[in-house]
Amino acid sequence: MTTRGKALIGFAVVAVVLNLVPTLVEAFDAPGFYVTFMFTAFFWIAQAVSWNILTGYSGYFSFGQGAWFGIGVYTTGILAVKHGWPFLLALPVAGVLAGLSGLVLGMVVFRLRKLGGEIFALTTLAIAFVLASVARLYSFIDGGRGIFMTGTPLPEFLGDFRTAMFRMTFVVAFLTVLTAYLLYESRIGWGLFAIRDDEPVAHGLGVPVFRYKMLALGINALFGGLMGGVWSLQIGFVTVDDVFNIRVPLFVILMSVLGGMKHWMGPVVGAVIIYSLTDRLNSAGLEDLNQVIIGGLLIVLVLAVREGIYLRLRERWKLSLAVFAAAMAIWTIFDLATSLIWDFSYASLITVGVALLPSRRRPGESEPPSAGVPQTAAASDRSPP
Amino acid sequence: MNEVLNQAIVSGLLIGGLYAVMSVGISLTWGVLKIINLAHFSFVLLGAYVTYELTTSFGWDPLLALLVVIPGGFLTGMIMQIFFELAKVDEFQSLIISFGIFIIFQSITRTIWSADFRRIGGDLNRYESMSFFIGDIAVQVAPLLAFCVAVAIAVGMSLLLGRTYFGKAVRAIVDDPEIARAYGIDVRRVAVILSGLATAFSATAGVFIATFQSLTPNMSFGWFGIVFPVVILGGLGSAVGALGAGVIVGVAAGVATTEWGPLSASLVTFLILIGALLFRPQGLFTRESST
Amino acid sequence: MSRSVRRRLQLLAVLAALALVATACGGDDSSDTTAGPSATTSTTAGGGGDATTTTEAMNDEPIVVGGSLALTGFLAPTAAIHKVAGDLFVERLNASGGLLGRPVVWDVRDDESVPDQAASLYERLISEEGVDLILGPYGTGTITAAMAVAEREGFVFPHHTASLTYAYTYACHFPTWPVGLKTNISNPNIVYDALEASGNPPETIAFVMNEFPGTQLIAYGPPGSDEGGAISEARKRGWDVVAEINFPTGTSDWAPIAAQVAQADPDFIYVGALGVDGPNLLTALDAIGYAPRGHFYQWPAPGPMLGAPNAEGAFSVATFEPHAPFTDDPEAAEISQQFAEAAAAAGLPYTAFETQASVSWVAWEVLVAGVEGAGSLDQDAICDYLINNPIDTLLGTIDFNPDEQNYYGDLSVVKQIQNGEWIVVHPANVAKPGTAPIL
Amino acid sequence: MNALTGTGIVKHFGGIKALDGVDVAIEEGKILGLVGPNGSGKSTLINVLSGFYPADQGKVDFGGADLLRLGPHEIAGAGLARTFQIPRPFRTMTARENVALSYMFGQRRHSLAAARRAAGQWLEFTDLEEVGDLPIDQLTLHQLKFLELARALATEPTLLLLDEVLAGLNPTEVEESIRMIQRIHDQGVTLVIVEHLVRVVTALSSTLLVLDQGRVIARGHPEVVMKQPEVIRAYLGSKWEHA
Repeated sequence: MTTRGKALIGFAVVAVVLNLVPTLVEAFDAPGFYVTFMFTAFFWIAQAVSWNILTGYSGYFSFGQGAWFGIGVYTTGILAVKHGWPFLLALPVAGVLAGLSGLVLGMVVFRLRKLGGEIFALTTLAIAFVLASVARLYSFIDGGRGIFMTGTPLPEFLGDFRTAMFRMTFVVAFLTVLTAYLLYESRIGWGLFAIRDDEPVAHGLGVPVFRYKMLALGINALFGGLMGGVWSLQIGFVTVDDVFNIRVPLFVILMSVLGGMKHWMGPVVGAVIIYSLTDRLNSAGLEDLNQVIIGGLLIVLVLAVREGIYLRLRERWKLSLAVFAAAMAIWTIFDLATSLIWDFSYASLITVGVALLPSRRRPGESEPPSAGVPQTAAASDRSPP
Repeated sequence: MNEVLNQAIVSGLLIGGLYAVMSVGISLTWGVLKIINLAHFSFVLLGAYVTYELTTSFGWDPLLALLVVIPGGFLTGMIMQIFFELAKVDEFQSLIISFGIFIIFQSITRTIWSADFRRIGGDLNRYESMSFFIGDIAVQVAPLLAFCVAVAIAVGMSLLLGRTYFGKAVRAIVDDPEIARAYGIDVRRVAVILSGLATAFSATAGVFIATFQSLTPNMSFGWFGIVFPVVILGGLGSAVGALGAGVIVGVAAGVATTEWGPLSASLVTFLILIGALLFRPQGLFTRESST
Repeated sequence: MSRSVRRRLQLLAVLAALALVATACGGDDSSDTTAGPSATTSTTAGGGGDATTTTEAMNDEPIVVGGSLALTGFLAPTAAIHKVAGDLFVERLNASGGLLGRPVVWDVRDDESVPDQAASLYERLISEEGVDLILGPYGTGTITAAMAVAEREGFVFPHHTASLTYAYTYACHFPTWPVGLKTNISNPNIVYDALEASGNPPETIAFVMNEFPGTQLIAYGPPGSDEGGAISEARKRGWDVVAEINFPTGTSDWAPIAAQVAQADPDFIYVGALGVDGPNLLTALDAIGYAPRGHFYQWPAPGPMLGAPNAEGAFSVATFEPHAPFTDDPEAAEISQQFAEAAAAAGLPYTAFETQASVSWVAWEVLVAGVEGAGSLDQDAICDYLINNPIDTLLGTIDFNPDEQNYYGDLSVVKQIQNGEWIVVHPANVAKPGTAPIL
Repeated sequence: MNALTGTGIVKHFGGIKALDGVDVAIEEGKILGLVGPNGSGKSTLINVLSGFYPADQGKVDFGGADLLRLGPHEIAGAGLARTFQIPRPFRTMTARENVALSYMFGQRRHSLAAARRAAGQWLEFTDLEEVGDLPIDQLTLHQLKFLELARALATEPTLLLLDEVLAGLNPTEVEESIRMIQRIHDQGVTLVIVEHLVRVVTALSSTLLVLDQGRVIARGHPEVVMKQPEVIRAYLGSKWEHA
């Protein structure tokens, strides 16, 4: 069986298992927050992974995630609340509109003769500010009044609010990660990697760079907007200041860089680690220390694991899995913490420790290229000859 | 209406000077050292809070705070750059690391001074709303002083970069740090000094902000929307550019506020920015480099 | 050791170990760069425990009140006041025997001023951490998000600072900012009455409004309705509206706005101000040599207002000021005194027990009254009790009216800066003795 | 029969005319040598033909299409490939992956799976089998130059432009590289070689094109051309050193 075939079975298994969670939580009368915790993680996964399809794959650094997210939030807000559309009808429009906006941006910037990476990054940053100003100015969008999303009716088959959020965020996150994986294992993905490494050379070797960059940007914006559309419900009361700020773009960057931008799984790992860490710090009620710890960890981890945590863990996947399982078992069996999320978070943190162990990689000792690029990406922190 | 517009243009011009001082540090380290140092936002903030503290606790004149803030900033900037050099960070890592530093400083500021608003008011602060009149137009002193500082920085940096060995070294590093190193330039030392200067500039901006604005740790997030347009419009690494861009942003926002209302100010600023990015990506005030 | 303290220590220990690993062997080429953060983590590990209100003196299992505040983020300046007020309330409550004979712990978390974070946080407090009661966060957005959770979970939701009265329909939400359902009509009229009472009401008025949902509601009424608000109410009184300026939240450059205001030169400036909008505008006005003849600020940060140029004579709305007649009640006087001390200890620059702190206080009083009235922690019983019984509070008796979405009329009063101090000047029955609105 | 016919190619850089009306014809199945002093426009011509620089004027007929109207990827699709003087491999990929990538795109589309299978044959052809799965930065300059060749060949070109393949190599490596070029030519690929080593170019090419200051100053049989006075003047007049 091909690698891709195995992976797709893996995806299916993960999908089925994850979707049991709301039912299990209900059956065992477990805290409903388990579901909320997971759908928030799905939110960040979709944002980070979709961002990474553009930035990690093609190398074009984007600050624009907040813009795509915001377009999604406001589209469902306007359509579902102000115009009374069924939410599930408004949702795809949110994604499509965000995607189209991405394409329009791409049409302009990717046509520029001299497009530096910085120029692209800063243009995407500016887009969010422009959108915020426009939303403030026009009352058919916001006009400073905000949009109340609480009480937006959802179709019954999705279950109660929590379950509905879980299902919707799951579908979007799943599609995002699946897309990221399929791209990673395809001509298009490889074309994007080539663009990231050396765009003119890639172009000369036959990679249709414009089309591919547009595709990456469009997919990024599409999923960012789609998840934004779902997320408007969790925000409850949508305002310009709460939507178009630097939180989303900043966090997706942190998550992806920390997890590793060169592999499709990197941002997934980064999102789970950063989200669960911030959530647990918050739960521990450390108040002001939260930010000091987050700031400190960012510095330490970026310096210590430059290629991203995922690739390090992958290099020593047996050890990592064993450590994770052992930690999880110890914490659960001895009931060291108050909930499964705590157990999970401790186990993840300890597993991250595995990634920090010094690398014993010797030259010429790398795995066969079973999944394409990763094992060489791990070597990229060495300077070129 | 004309009078209002004239006033808005003059005020915008002056506040543009302050924007330039706020931005020039980030522009220099980004353009020359390839470090996107978000911690500069903390240095502006710290400069402001230190000024607040010296004024309210010790009764100093707010501008005397410069005596503490400039050397303090210089030292901090040097230490920071030594850290970056030792850690060998690239551009994106610097973004994340400096964001980490930024939120740590936010926390520290909040712990020391609380999140509540602070303001140097009343008798302690004669600059708060001090101004003089040219005809009907009021010229505010605090922004005017900031403007003068911005001019001084622009002229000073031009001389420093254009006329001295240090300047040659900096330009060599901009072109190619490896080659600069090969020619015997002590890249690390130049970088450390430059980072010290940049940080001192940012902290100086804080002193002026403290003279006429209320302080709260979170205000630094609001500066992103001012500093980034200025840095980009001015061109990375250009002090003169930062001044010009600061003035453009200040005046454009003032004119937009007057003509179309305050809500349009940021729209106009960012449309100018996007236009500039598309048509003059190297910045409005730097010559197109031939290389 | 309580469970939450142990949780903190455990997390810090794991983090410290992680930092140690990173310091010891992380970083192929940067082993010497990580001392800072790890040092921070380890020094704080010892201090992590004293953040809770330890109540081991009482034997009973404490009642945990969960909630969040914007300890960081753009709402943090004002949320800091609510933190001090809440801490003080809980301290006094425990000192006087607690609730239902049990001690009370306030488990307050940081929502970072982010609504979706607040929603997820309340979900966690209720379902994972199993708090007994909840209290609303600070700020319209976070309150709205948290209220949705409270409604789904069936928790009684007292809250103090939500500004969009028209939008809250949950049967068990209890607003303690006493503004009334139609605050867009009632609130400006209370202010306008004060202006009339000065004997010198304005003929021209300018509106400078923050484009924040709450201030927009005051100015224009609910979106999509024709109720109107402060602006149309001013016109009804025959005042000439000479300027109407909306500015974005977080405006820092006030000079061009000031120039427009000065040119309009109104008798009265109605500023839909939040936080430091007021002092910033006053500074900019003074810089162009303009002193307003009369001016009002919706929700200003009181401290910075006092120090602003030409602030003398500025009006605002209030619920409580630490002077007679509010402090005629010895308990109120004592609370004001204790709050001022606690606020100073917390490093707040302005320590008066006034509007923000008092509405926070009332929210706690409502929660406690509900529990005591119900005699249990049963949410339905608490909700029923609060809806059906008048509640005695620091601000007087309030009676939640389910026909008005639990609002109970606008109890706002008008304060003014006189001789460098905030003083309630209107209506006459609560005005500081011997004072009146001056215009 | 010409593989490629270019007429009146003009390329400016600011005020400088890097190519000033160059006519070029490349005979199918032959090797065209491109020589000239430094700055004469050799590399610019390669860059224009391969689509790296847009030309200001001119027309280049390549299999019926006007190259100057095509983007670089379309040029690759038409069957023209090039190498770089300073190797520019994709640094996050192994040599094998570099080659697979070219094969996937190149002249014809291939799937990723097919490319993974096929990559080996060019590695083998260029003697890179052993280092095929190493990270790129463990390859020597010589190997990187061969990787340039392997990658260009994997696009399955009919015309291959080689930009200073030999620069920076030691004599043994130069010999090996020359043999490699001949082997490539033997497979029926039309070649354009830009080279400093006049001796090598003269030996390899069937036709020589001499550029000076953006103009063609001579063309024809190598032995004949190199004796023309303009050519000698161009070389001696500039301070260009014979290798």
